[in-house]
Amino acid sequence: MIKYLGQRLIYIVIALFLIITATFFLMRMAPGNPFASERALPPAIQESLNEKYGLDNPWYIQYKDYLINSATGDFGTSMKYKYRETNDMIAEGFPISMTLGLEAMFIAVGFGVLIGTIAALFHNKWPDYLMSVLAVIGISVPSFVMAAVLQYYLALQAGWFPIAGWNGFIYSILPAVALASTPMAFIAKLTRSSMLEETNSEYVKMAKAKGISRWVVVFKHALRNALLPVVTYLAPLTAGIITGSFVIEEIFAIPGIGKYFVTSISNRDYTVIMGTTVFYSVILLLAVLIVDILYSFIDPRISLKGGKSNGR
Amino acid sequence: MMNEPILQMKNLEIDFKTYAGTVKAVRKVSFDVFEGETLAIVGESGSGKSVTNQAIMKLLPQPPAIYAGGEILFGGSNILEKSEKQMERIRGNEISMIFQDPMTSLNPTMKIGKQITEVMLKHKKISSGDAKKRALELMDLVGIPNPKKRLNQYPHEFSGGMRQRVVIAIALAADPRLLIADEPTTALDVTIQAQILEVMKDVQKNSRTSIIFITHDLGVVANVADRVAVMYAGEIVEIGSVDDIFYNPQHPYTWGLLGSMPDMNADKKEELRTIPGSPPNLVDPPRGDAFAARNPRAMKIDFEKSPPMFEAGKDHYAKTWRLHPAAPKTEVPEIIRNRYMQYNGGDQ
Amino acid sequence: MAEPILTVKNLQKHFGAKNNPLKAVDDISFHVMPGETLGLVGESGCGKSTTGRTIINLYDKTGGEVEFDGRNNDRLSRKEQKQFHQKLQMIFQDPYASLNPRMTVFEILEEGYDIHKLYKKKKERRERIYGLLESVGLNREHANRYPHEFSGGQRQRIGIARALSFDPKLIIADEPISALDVSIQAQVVNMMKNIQKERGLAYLFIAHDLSMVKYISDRIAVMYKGKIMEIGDAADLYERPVHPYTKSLLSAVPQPDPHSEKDRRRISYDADMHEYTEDEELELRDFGNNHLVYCSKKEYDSWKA
Amino acid sequence: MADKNVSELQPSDFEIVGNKTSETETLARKSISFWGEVSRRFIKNKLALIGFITLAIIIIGAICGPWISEFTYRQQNGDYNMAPNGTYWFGTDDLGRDIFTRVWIGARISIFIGFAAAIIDLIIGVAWGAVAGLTGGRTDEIMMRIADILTAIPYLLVVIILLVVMQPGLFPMIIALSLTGWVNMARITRSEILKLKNQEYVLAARTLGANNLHLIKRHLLPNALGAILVTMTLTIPTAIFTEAFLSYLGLGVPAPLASWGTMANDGYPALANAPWRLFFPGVLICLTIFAFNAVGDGLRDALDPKLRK
Repeated sequence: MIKYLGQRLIYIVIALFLIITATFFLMRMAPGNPFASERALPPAIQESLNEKYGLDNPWYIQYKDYLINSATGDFGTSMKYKYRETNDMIAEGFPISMTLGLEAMFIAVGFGVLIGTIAALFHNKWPDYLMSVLAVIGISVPSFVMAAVLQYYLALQAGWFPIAGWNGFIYSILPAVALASTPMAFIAKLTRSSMLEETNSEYVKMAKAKGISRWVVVFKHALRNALLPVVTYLAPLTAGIITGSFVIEEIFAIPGIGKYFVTSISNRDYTVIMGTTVFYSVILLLAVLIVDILYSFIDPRISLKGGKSNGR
Repeated sequence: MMNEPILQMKNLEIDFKTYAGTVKAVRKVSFDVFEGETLAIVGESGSGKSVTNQAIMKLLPQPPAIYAGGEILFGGSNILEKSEKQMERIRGNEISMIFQDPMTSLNPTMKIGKQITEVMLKHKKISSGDAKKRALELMDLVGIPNPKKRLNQYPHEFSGGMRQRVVIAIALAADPRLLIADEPTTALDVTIQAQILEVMKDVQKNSRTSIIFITHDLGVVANVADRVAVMYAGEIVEIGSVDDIFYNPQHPYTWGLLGSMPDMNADKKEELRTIPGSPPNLVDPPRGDAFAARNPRAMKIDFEKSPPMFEAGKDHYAKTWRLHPAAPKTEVPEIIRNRYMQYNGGDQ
Repeated sequence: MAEPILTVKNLQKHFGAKNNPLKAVDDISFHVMPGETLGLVGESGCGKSTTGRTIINLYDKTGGEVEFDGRNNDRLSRKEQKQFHQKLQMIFQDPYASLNPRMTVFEILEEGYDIHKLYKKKKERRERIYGLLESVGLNREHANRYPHEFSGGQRQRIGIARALSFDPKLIIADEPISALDVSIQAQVVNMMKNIQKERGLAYLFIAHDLSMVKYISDRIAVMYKGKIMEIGDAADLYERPVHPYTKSLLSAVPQPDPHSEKDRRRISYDADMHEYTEDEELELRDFGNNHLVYCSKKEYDSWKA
Repeated sequence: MADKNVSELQPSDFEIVGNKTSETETLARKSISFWGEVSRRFIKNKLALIGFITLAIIIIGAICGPWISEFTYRQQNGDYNMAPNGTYWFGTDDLGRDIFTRVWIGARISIFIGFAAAIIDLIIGVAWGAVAGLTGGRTDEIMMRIADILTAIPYLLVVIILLVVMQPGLFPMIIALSLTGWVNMARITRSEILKLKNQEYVLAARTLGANNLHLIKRHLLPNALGAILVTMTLTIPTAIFTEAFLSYLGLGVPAPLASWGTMANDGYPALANAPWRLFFPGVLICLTIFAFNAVGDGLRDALDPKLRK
């Protein structure tokens, strides 16, 4: 177990290091000066700002400070809102983004697996075609177009849901659905093809030959093995949901990290950009680790001593 | 032993809807299975031997399979008319099945013990404690060392031979009256195959279970079978006791099969008898005798009308015009006859 | 006595980590005479296929030497390399995977000539390929068809035709018939024997079906866990097996004869029964008319008596 | 010959005529080339066909759309936020520009970006995967570890940072999209090459003396082409989607150039009163992604040997 985890942790550290370095040097290459956005500041203020952000020492010193700060989780103060600490912003926005994200993931995985299983069980009958059409729509309509459609019809015209804002569960439904539509469709397709493969496998034929009823065969035998590829997809799913949240939080004016991240981009607020980027990366890399561990519990063939199963 | 048959198949017909047309995979197949006997069904790929027997368990997915005719009488009623619910009570309980590839017949993510007890808990009113005890007995019976430890292991921790023993244990869990073994030893090495054949014969001795043993290997047939049915192009072309089939075969295809299998004890290096050509396309099966096109001694009638089953001896039938009284007398090919005289002094 | 077409000395092929490698082929030596068929039998995992593939350089050998047609295949000049590829050929087990699905039979058979840039003229090449097809019982009309249009037996014959493109001296047949039905097997085996009679080529016939191997082989080697346990004349080895493993293997083969099957008793083999001690010298020892058995000096004396 | 019953058979019926083996040697199926078989099965797949037709329409639109409209995509002709009508088939935007023309110009840009990113993924990915798959051993190990680490990096974040830094434009967008996109193609190519490398017909060619180049040309690439093609058809919609997504974040191609993403982004604020400004680019994005996915899935099923009857 330890050897396998160790290997994964090394990957995460390397990846993180690469991201931090990449973001640092990209920022260095950024055109102009982060403070030059509105009007030319008098040299004295310019001087003190550079001083405060340490922009005047040689680049490798800045890089060293930056590395230490990121490692200790101190992402410095926002360049745009002088008094705001990046960490505070993240602390404020994260719970909101997390609820939205988890809700979307729950919808994507829950309904995705449900739709996929039903489509597989009624192969080539009307539920299968209906589910396939749903899946095609889900994959073809990007989250921000779905968001606009939902907002226009369900919120604006029908008035069932608030158009935007965030206070209470009702506000989270439309954004979560918009965020989950594409991943849900993908999971449905994945579950369907994986279920079809399992239900036609030899061991399911054997289970039927044992007189096990159809539904027990599906849920106790086939489904568990069919979910293995879905579990592997959870990591890229997390990434998709997080990046999707940038636009959805923007459209539904939800004060999550996504929104801060988007505004920091348009304001070229580098410290916030770097802070949120590293923060996101940590979340994603942890998600990958959790999925790996989860997978090894579900599939006994993967023994954690280096991933190879030692059949006799 | 020849008392009331526990299973009677009458003129079973099965078609398959494929994009190239309807394949007539099983064409009016009839045979009986008696209690405690082993009936071997031998035939090459595409002969319909596996499809015929999966029909007994109604395991063929519809579509593409169509039960086009005939009936399968078991326990006094016709299996083809039974509902899925009724079949679930029969499968694994009164009739059970073993498949060819041990590597894929077990659920990779479920413990072995559970896969054995599952059958008992479904069919027998038995507590899980007793089921586990029974599972340990069964594992011992089929020769799996230290069953207690292995009960909680997963299929990937077993070798091919051991897995097939687990599959046999599962098939016997609810002590069925009929066991259908679909090429159970084809995927195994010869030494392991010998062990599995022994296990199956021992099991049959003390449990009176009848076995339908499907294979393409005539050596295995000679080892396990009491009676043998030879299948070709979706039909049974010859059926009889194992001695009838090996020492007094009457159908030209059976001669061909026996001739093309080299005999380890024969030292002469004469060329193997081969059957020229290849089996017919079953989308539009030939009108007459399916084997006629490949039979050097085919007769005119063979290409016009399909022969009925002729009696060639007590409980020994062959589907060939050769046995029609008006047909010219043709003897069993010389090399088959003297091969068996040579080392067991047959009465031919 | 004629020079062997193939000589294998202390061949080794290991897989996996250096510290505890899987010894697929563990120091085996044998030879094949021109025009002879040497059967190589053993159960799955005994290393017979690996042996075949290492000899023909599909796998790089870990140790030992292979001499084909008098030349050591490690030190081959470019020209000798070409000869090696032309005169030593291989046929494979799976009729469905040994032919490229995207090529017509004509393209499959002409590939050898493309590689070695032979028979450039169209007409000459077409004649050559039709000849190959006829030598395996197929006709010209099959030339522009695709592999998926043929039966298993026919595909195996196309594989053999490809191996015959350069009139090879030795063909390594890696389980060529185990994927076929019995009657089709007989067709392919008969054809292989006829080709051998006409062209005087040798076979290294690798298989696990002991009855068929006995029928086609002049001499047979029995392998177990990467080592040759026993090697000798086919009839001699089957009638008077010496090594306990060979006895166990032969006793397990079911014969198409119910009477002999009734009283055939299986002999089981357990490798520890030898109780070899560290210092015992294990090697292939001669039991008369070069019937060699892998055993210790002690066993040799006791079995010889 | 009427169907005689058993009793009235005459001896003449039993005269031996011998077998007719030549008949059995005929090949059941008519000769059809590999790609012939694939296209036949592709056309039978309704969804894939619909996808193919939609794609054709969109590409034709992208090519001739701007010609048949009398407006240019930049021309501001004073009619602001007009609903779709006789002259402006798709209506106008807040600067009075004709949406119909802009949408088809946008089509060119979006599809071009999609293809460009997919082709770059193809070149780097196939090369990286083929080298890793073919050489095996240490090099394969290292190359794949690098690929693993790259996949661990959140793909979109890197793209966003890159666009923030570089001046937004067509070229930086393509670079950004294909930066980590090739890893997926590399992984698929490698697994295909590994699978094919041990196929017996490749071993047979090696025993005939074929060198690596010959193997790649005659065996590995043609047979791996199917999987590569399918992956490519599925990379394009992802690239189009990502481009539209990035444009939505304001990182799209700069005005007056317009891709569907930038048009959708501009159209969004006016959703309440001028929904058509978002509707047309939005629908076209969806149709294009649908079309490529349908064609990609159709190709995969058509190429799948298992499904071959």
